[in-house]
Amino acid sequence: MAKARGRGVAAVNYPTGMNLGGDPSQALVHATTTGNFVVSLSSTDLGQGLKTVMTQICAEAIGVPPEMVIIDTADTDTGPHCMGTFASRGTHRIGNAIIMAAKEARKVLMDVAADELEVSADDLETDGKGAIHVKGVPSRSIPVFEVALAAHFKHGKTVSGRGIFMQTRSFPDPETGKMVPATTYAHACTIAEVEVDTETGEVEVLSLKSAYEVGHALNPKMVEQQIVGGAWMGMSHALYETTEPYYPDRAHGPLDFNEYLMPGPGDVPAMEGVILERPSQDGPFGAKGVGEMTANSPIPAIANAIFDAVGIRVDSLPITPEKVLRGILAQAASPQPAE
Amino acid sequence: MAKLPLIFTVNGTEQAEFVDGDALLVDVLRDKLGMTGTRVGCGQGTCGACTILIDGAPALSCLTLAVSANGKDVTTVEGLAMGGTLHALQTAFADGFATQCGFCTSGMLVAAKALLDRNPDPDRDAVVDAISGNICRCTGYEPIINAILAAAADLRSAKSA
Amino acid sequence: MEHVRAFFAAERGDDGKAVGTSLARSDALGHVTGQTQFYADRQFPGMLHLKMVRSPHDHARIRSIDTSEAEKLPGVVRVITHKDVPANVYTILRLIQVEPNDEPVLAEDKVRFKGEQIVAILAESEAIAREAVAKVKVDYEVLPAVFDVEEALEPGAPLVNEYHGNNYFTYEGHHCRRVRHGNVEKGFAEADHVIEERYQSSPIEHAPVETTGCIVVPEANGRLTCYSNTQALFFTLDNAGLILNVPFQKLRLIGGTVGGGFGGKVDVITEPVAMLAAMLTGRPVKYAYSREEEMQVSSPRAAERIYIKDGVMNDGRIVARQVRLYVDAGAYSRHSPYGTTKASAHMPGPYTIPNVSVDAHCVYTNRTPSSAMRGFGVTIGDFALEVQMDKLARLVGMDPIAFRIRNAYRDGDMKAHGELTKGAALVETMQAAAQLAGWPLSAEDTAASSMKAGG
Amino acid sequence: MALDIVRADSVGQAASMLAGDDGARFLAGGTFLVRAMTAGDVSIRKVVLSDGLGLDRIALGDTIEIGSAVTMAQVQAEPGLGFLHPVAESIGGPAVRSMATVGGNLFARSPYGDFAVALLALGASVVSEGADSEASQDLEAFLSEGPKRGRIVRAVRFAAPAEGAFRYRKITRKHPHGASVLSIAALLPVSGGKVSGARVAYGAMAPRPMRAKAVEAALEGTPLDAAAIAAAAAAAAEGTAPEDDPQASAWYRRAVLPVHLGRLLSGEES
Repeated sequence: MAKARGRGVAAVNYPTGMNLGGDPSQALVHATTTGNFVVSLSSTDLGQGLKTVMTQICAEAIGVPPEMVIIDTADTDTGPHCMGTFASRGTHRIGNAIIMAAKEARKVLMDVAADELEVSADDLETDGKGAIHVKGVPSRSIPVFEVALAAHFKHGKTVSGRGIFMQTRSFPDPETGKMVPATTYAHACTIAEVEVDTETGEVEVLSLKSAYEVGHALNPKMVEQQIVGGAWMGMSHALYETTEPYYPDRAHGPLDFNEYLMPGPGDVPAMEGVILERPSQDGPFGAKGVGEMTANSPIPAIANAIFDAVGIRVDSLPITPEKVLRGILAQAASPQPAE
Repeated sequence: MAKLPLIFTVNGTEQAEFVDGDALLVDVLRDKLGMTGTRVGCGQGTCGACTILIDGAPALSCLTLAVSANGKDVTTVEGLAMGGTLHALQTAFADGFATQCGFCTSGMLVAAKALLDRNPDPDRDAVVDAISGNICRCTGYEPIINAILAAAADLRSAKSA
Repeated sequence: MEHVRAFFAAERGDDGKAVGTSLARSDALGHVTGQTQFYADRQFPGMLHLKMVRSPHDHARIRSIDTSEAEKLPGVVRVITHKDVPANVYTILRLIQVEPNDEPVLAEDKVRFKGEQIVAILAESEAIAREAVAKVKVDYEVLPAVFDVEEALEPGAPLVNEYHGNNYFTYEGHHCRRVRHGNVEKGFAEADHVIEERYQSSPIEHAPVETTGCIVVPEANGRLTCYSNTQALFFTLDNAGLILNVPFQKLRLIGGTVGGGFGGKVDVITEPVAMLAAMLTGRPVKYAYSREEEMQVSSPRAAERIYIKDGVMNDGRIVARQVRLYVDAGAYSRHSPYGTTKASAHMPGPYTIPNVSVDAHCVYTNRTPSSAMRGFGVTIGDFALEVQMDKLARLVGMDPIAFRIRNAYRDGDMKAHGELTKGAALVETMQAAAQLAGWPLSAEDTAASSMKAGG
Repeated sequence: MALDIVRADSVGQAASMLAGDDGARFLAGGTFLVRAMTAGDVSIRKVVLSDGLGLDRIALGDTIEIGSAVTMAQVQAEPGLGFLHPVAESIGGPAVRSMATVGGNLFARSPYGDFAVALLALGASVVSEGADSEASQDLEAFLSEGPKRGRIVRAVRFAAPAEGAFRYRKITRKHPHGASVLSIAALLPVSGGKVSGARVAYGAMAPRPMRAKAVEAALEGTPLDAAAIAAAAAAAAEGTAPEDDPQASAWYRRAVLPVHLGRLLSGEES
């Protein structure tokens, strides 16, 4: 059996947000008298874990544990406006809106706590565990729960805040294309190793080794989820997927998961990755949007690895065994010097 | 057309319903019994989201006529946790970040349970085969494979303890 | 997955309590117990099922529609055609002034792709609705169709979409989105090598395991509650209000828990029809794509054709890059005009090139309209760019990573779209990946940084 | 509208229920029939259930008989059918395998029907029963003539192959299981160092499973050496009529068939 191995590299960046369409999202935060913080949104979790990371962002910004944050999202009657979950904007846009709202709520919280403890609010800090205490004097402390109760029943104050993140819309110049398409960029580099069956054109992806620069991994395991799932999707795009296998001919469009080809659990390559963080100046705690990018670098890396293995360029997706085999046969018929 | 009787056991509890001849088992579970944990992803038998156990064997509830389940013992994802304690698979999926959107999760768990009930010490290939009829679009499968292997190890050590 | 903390340490705080930790997913226990509630897990008594009569043709004039046999079928509650839709012609991105309206909710006198929705059937069960669909008679005059983006732009090509008057989206008077930076012709003239290559993709389906759909419930107070798996609640609400010509106050969208999106659920297809159906019948209505519909009727990622012409020096500097890019929008705009602009902005990739010209065309053909997908406007461009980079590196005899580091953008570099680079980290991701994979780099490339010019 | 569900007391009775009713179907595993219903095949009005008719039995011996309602999972669980385990496993994931039946597989079109490919190589005959008669038909004839209304497949029957004489491989895009790019099954009994009674069958190389008679001829009476394998590979595509589909084009199937046949014959690991 004739097998040839090759290695290929690709490096990409990815824009966060849709500045070209205007990009606002809002968040409202309020404390209940149970001392929990409700974050009202109209944002959607597609499975990437938006609800979890928004919990973390709110908890961090107010200074309470995540268990004290309740995400109430995706009801247009109660949640303020969100453009939607796309364009790798969720963490960045909605996260920023939550931080703004949380800061406003935190200010009221600290003011009430200051009244209760009879100190200046400037002298207080949150412990991240559900209490507020005088800086350097942990014993002079009050639970957030009691502050929330006092705010409502004693001080007549709402511990609440309003937040919005709006990126001014960029209109491209019609002549030059001058524009500001995104706020920040994430980065990725993938090195793919493949084995090509030179008699059948079948490609096995042996490994995907990647580095991802994500600004700040707010939840590292969820970033890893995006990375592993995205790399699989990239491999799938590279070698398998199409709704029109004979494009531009419309014939034989797949109708089910047997016909719509994607790698199965037996095709998963060895995946290794490392995370780099260069904080985004405008991101929530430095975060960038990475969910979409993770699928991109594996595709050309695999294409380049195939060339490295057998000297065949397949410049159309998906790179099917047929395309590889046709390339190998054409090369054998009229040997060309390598590029 | 008269409705047909369906008497079967679901997660250890006997159920009796009258169903139409063309009623699918998945629709009876979801619409009549309110067990919506069994998902419908394709209605074609190609995604595995509706996987349940019938008499211990994995089956596609979207391709099973409800009347065919008469007298059978059905297990759904709701039947995995026993007396409020999560099954080791459920714990491993949650702890191992093996779920993203969660839509395939029920079918994956049930398919995995079918494997572990039969083979408590599966190798990676056996796990891969066990979920080979189940589509996941989010995770890239790797975390799911690892979670099943971890659950198998947990179950073995719990048994030997 | 390891964090490489050596890079950019000076810019980081690394001091979060709740962020930077792998908090358990708040939805994980719901997922593993089956308790997570997706839109379709809600039940409403008396719910009707909606099935669609779809075009079997890629391009055809509709001479007549006869729904009488379908209406006679017991269990069929209502048949809906375009005449029932208050403002039938729309386009999703009119909300951000991307116009004209170019897509009928239900086809009027023409169908422009195979699978286009024409008549909605509402019935007591899915089976009855399916049977009724088969009984609707549509008389078609089949028209010539066009499927290739460049053929579609040739004179005499069949006109796909009359609302545009030609087979492309018009960008402020131009037939494509343009980016102009420096002078590419001058760059090519100075280059040691000039090569032009062609790249092509075909449409790709999002394939979420949960298909697109919604349930609409008429409330006692006259409002409609729509349980949907849309990725963008207000996109849906606003467009539906305009299509139905009802005050926005009448509509409520509830969602937020979605069985995979990947961009496919940003479209607004099922909700307006289901809302109209609920209004007309006074009953809850479910409209969910079958898997077949999800595969062939829902918007895919657009096929793209990309020509890249590069001028490169023997020392590895790319001095000019000209990109001609064609996005196959299919029959209607949906999000493609936006994605095409995003594609143009992404060129020439994360590299600093003094002379760049981009023409990005949004082209209409007689296929399923394409729309947003993970990496919208970027993924296929990255494929073309990064394969091109590999070819260029080999052309000038350089290591592919060294070649990229030579050209990688650095902080302060001017991008083709007129923005100064900030926060660059391409060089560092390459260094980290090379280390991970045991790919040898020169001392110079190992020392390169995104934060200083010139490698 | 609603579907009529009926049970029969005997296969003969079931056959007579089907014979006179265009809207009636015999339900085996459901992987084709129930899917067709859900996809909108409104011609299906009545379903005759197959359970309780004794069609789910396996009889081992010099002649092997597998009931038509035997599932792939049952085949896998039967140690006496070890040579068919790779075939049964290749049909799909475990849930499909615990539903899909041997009988149902005989009716599958390209790119499905890999179990029938194996049976074709094994020289199986199809035992069917009508309202009042039982008949046995060569599988090859059954496949080419198509199913007959009013007859129910009871079982498939074939001579147990000699140890190691049966080989099978299925080429898929997706792993571990997917629809066939192509599948090959071969019965290669060796007698006195030479192949005697070779039978080779393909899946997805024609609309229905087919015999590769030119390959059989090339192998017959020769030792299974490099020359014979080369001759077989050269004759591999003869008589094939593959189709374009989402798995692969007809061109690709023809192009790689000799390679995969050669690997199967030379015993390479798949």
